[in-house]
Amino acid sequence: MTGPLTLDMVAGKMKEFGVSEQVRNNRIRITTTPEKVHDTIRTVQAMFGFDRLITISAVDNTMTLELVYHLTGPHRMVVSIAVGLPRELPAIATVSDILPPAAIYERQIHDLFGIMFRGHPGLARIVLNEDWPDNEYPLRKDWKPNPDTFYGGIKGERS
Amino acid sequence: MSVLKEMFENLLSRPITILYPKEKVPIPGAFRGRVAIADEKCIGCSKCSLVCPAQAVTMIEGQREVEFKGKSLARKKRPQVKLYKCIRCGLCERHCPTGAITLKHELSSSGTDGEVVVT
Amino acid sequence: MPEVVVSIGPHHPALKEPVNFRVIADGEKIVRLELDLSYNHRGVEKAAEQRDFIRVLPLMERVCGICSHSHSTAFAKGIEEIMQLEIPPRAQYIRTIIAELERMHSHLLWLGVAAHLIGFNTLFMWTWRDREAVQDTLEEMSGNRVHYGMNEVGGVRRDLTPEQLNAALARLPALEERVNKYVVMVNEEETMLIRFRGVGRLSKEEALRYGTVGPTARASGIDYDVRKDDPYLAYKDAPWNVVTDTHGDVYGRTRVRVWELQESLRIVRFCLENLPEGPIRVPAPKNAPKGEILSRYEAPRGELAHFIRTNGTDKVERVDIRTPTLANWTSVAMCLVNQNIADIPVIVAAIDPCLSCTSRITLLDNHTKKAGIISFDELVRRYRSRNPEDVQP
Amino acid sequence: MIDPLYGLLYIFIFPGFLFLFLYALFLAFLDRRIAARMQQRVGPPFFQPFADFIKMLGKEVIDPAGVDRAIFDAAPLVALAAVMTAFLYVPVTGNSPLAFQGDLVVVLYLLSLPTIVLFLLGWLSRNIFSAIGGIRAVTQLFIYEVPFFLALLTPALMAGTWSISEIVVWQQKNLWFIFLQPIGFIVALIGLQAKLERTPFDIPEAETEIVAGPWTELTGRRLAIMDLTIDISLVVGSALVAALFLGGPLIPWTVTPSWLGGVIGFFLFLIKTLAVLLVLSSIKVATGRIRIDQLNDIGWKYIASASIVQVGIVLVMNYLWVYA
Repeated sequence: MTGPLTLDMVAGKMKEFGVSEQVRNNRIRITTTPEKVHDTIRTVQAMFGFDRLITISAVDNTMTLELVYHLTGPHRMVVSIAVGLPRELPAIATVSDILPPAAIYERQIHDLFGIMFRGHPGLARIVLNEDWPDNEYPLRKDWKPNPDTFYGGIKGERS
Repeated sequence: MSVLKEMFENLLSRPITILYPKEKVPIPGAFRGRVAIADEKCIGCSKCSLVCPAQAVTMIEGQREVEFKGKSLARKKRPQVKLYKCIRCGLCERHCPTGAITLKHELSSSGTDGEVVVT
Repeated sequence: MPEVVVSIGPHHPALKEPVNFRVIADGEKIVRLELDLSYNHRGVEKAAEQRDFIRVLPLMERVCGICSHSHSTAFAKGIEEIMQLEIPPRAQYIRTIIAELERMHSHLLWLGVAAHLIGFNTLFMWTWRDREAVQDTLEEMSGNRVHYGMNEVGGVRRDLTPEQLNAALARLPALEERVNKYVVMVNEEETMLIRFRGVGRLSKEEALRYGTVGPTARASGIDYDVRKDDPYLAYKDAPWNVVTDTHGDVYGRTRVRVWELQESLRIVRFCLENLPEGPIRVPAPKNAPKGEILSRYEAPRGELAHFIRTNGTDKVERVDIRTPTLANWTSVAMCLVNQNIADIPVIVAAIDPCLSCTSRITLLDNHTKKAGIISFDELVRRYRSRNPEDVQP
Repeated sequence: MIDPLYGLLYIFIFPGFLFLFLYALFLAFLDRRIAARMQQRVGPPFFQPFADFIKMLGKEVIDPAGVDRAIFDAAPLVALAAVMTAFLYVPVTGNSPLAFQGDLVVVLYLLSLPTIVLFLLGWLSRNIFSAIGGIRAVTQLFIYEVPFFLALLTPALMAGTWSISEIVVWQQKNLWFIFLQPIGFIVALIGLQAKLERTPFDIPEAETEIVAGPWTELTGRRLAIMDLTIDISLVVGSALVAALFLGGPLIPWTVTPSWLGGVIGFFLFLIKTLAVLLVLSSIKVATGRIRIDQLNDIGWKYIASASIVQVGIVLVMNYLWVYA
């Protein structure tokens, strides 16, 4: 276990990628842009040893779709890298090439939010059933079940 | 081979199973069982129906005069619980201002009729 | 012998969870494996957005049966942090007691299941018998055996009476004796060693790379434990150690779990004996201010992460649940290749999968019969060559 | 020449098929009960195996698509017939009236038939679990059969006869073979456990891996008969081990009248088979399943060489002592 990271150490190095702020005593949040996510993660990995991806969270805040990558490392700090994506045709480069576990989380987000991850090895269905209709993303705020659409299962058995 | 020793000890001792219809385990003091409503205490505030996560509590017509904190007030509604929708979380009991709705220690038997209600 | 496809699950007497493995086997060796998970997406996260903080906690408990307290504590902890509530120490201790009892019953259950999977039914019966003692304690405290309903935003719902404390303390010595026996058994019993040793091995580097959490990671020598890294509840005060092992195989994971049972017992005993006086909850405001938090919690199966975003109302804007099982699936898929068919259940069970939460992946491919685990780049390349139409530009 | 009426009685009533059927079910019950008690469970009531048998006889028989029905029906019956026949040559009350020179070999081969039938069933089932189970059953057969045969043939080597009854008589005059050939006895027990496909050798029917192996597609009376076959194999196997190593039903001195000798012999038979059963049940409870490759390793490295060593020792003993 190395010594704790301070905000100053991180903020100085990460200036070119976006704004860093201390959220809690051991949480650092970096807001960046979709183009720079890949490089940001590569940089924090190389520079500060953030080697483990906790999760990728996706939020629909009605204006944009937001992705938050949470990473941790041997110093037990958590860095959250946040990006906003447009609601229309959201797409971002995958990070599964540098963080293998991201593949699952990205597929899940693809399923539920419809965010396209460029270069992902296989964005197949993961959480939703195969007969779920295309272009319906249930966790978006504006999604409402359509009574005429068939959402899978056995026809006529939905209550 | 610590397993062998214990195996033969067990062979000579009684099985640990509780033979249900003959023996019964006591119901623990904290048990949350069948929901019960004391009609004379209910002031019809509908808090229980608001906090119910399973939406098992609905408010129905039930005009009555009730005593509350020394005052007499006329309530309009009373709760009705769908017994087999209830998940025994106890939130109604926790949020009831008068202690009118409680979870009893008795077991509520299972059934196939989803419409059984407790009022 | 030609390759055969063995389809295991989702409806299969051998599997208790809705998961499907398509195992392509050459005799008894796994050549290729396709995992297909989660037939039950329940939309818990969407449902959580519709409910206020009082009603969402029972929902969170029902994300998973075994780790129900984990989910509700992780959620309540996050909300309390956003509301900047300091919950009273007594409530913290009671939450810790329930959490550690839950870890114990989960690990005992796992030990039994692992023994059953290698056909060692005696240990299965014994661990489940002793698990009853833990469950009885939980039942005495909360009234329920699984969905405890102990948490609310701002504290706990039920206090522990002195009688309950004494009853729980009275149960501990017998439990400690049994757990010590299991430690000996796991380390010495030949029939378990022969099936667990060297099976599904993950080196420390691989475990880090594939993002493993919980006992799976700790068995590979990674001392990640949220209870130590990011202390919450009463884990700052209680005397306990992070358990790690260097074996990295199923044997290591078993050892980590039985040792964690001992640590849990120590924590429970400490909390029961030093339970502070005072209130058990503070009044919580109806609405939470705008904010976001990543609430981490060490569930029995590993690190559980709730990402919570609030928007100033009495409902969450978004809660994103990352279950430990989801984090561990990548490593399972990786360490299954080149193992025996007979070892599939053991390897999969070694991460203690809990599919009531999770996912569906089709990840793995190994056409060549070379030894070892293929790299991820190799995997990507193979996938592309097999399914050119699936590749995104 | 035996009296035909006595022969019929012997074959059909006692100690033939009827007794065998009841005793097999009783041993199955006892096996389950002992295992349950060792695990601190209650266990089944004594009529449970019988009730299971009756129940399964009445259940619907389902034919998997594309299965040759005739063979699928006949195979369990062949296995049952084989093990029931094998029992006739094992001494129960006294020496078997059907004994002949070489019946030991016949019994051993008849005992192997259920495994072959299981393989056939697995192969016929057109089910991947059954097929893998069948292949495992045969692989296992090749591993345990050699040491098992060697272990059971060493008493014959020492006694200088191929008849079970004469081996028993030889033990009556000399010493039980468990004392003369302890290694052979242990190997025989392990081989018997493997032959009956009980833990740790339940690899062909590993529940958590391949459902029930060859048994997966068996339903109704096929399953009942196959179950009965395994139960009867347990009786035949433990009786065989009792006869070859524990002195069988004979006692070293003669009793008059002769029917009393038969009764004593019968009780000795019961006690000895129950003792063998207790050992087998303990092995079942104390161990977990091993993998087929590990069985291959252990089987050929240790069990087979142990039995060969036993044969060598017997040859030396024969040379120095028995036929000296």
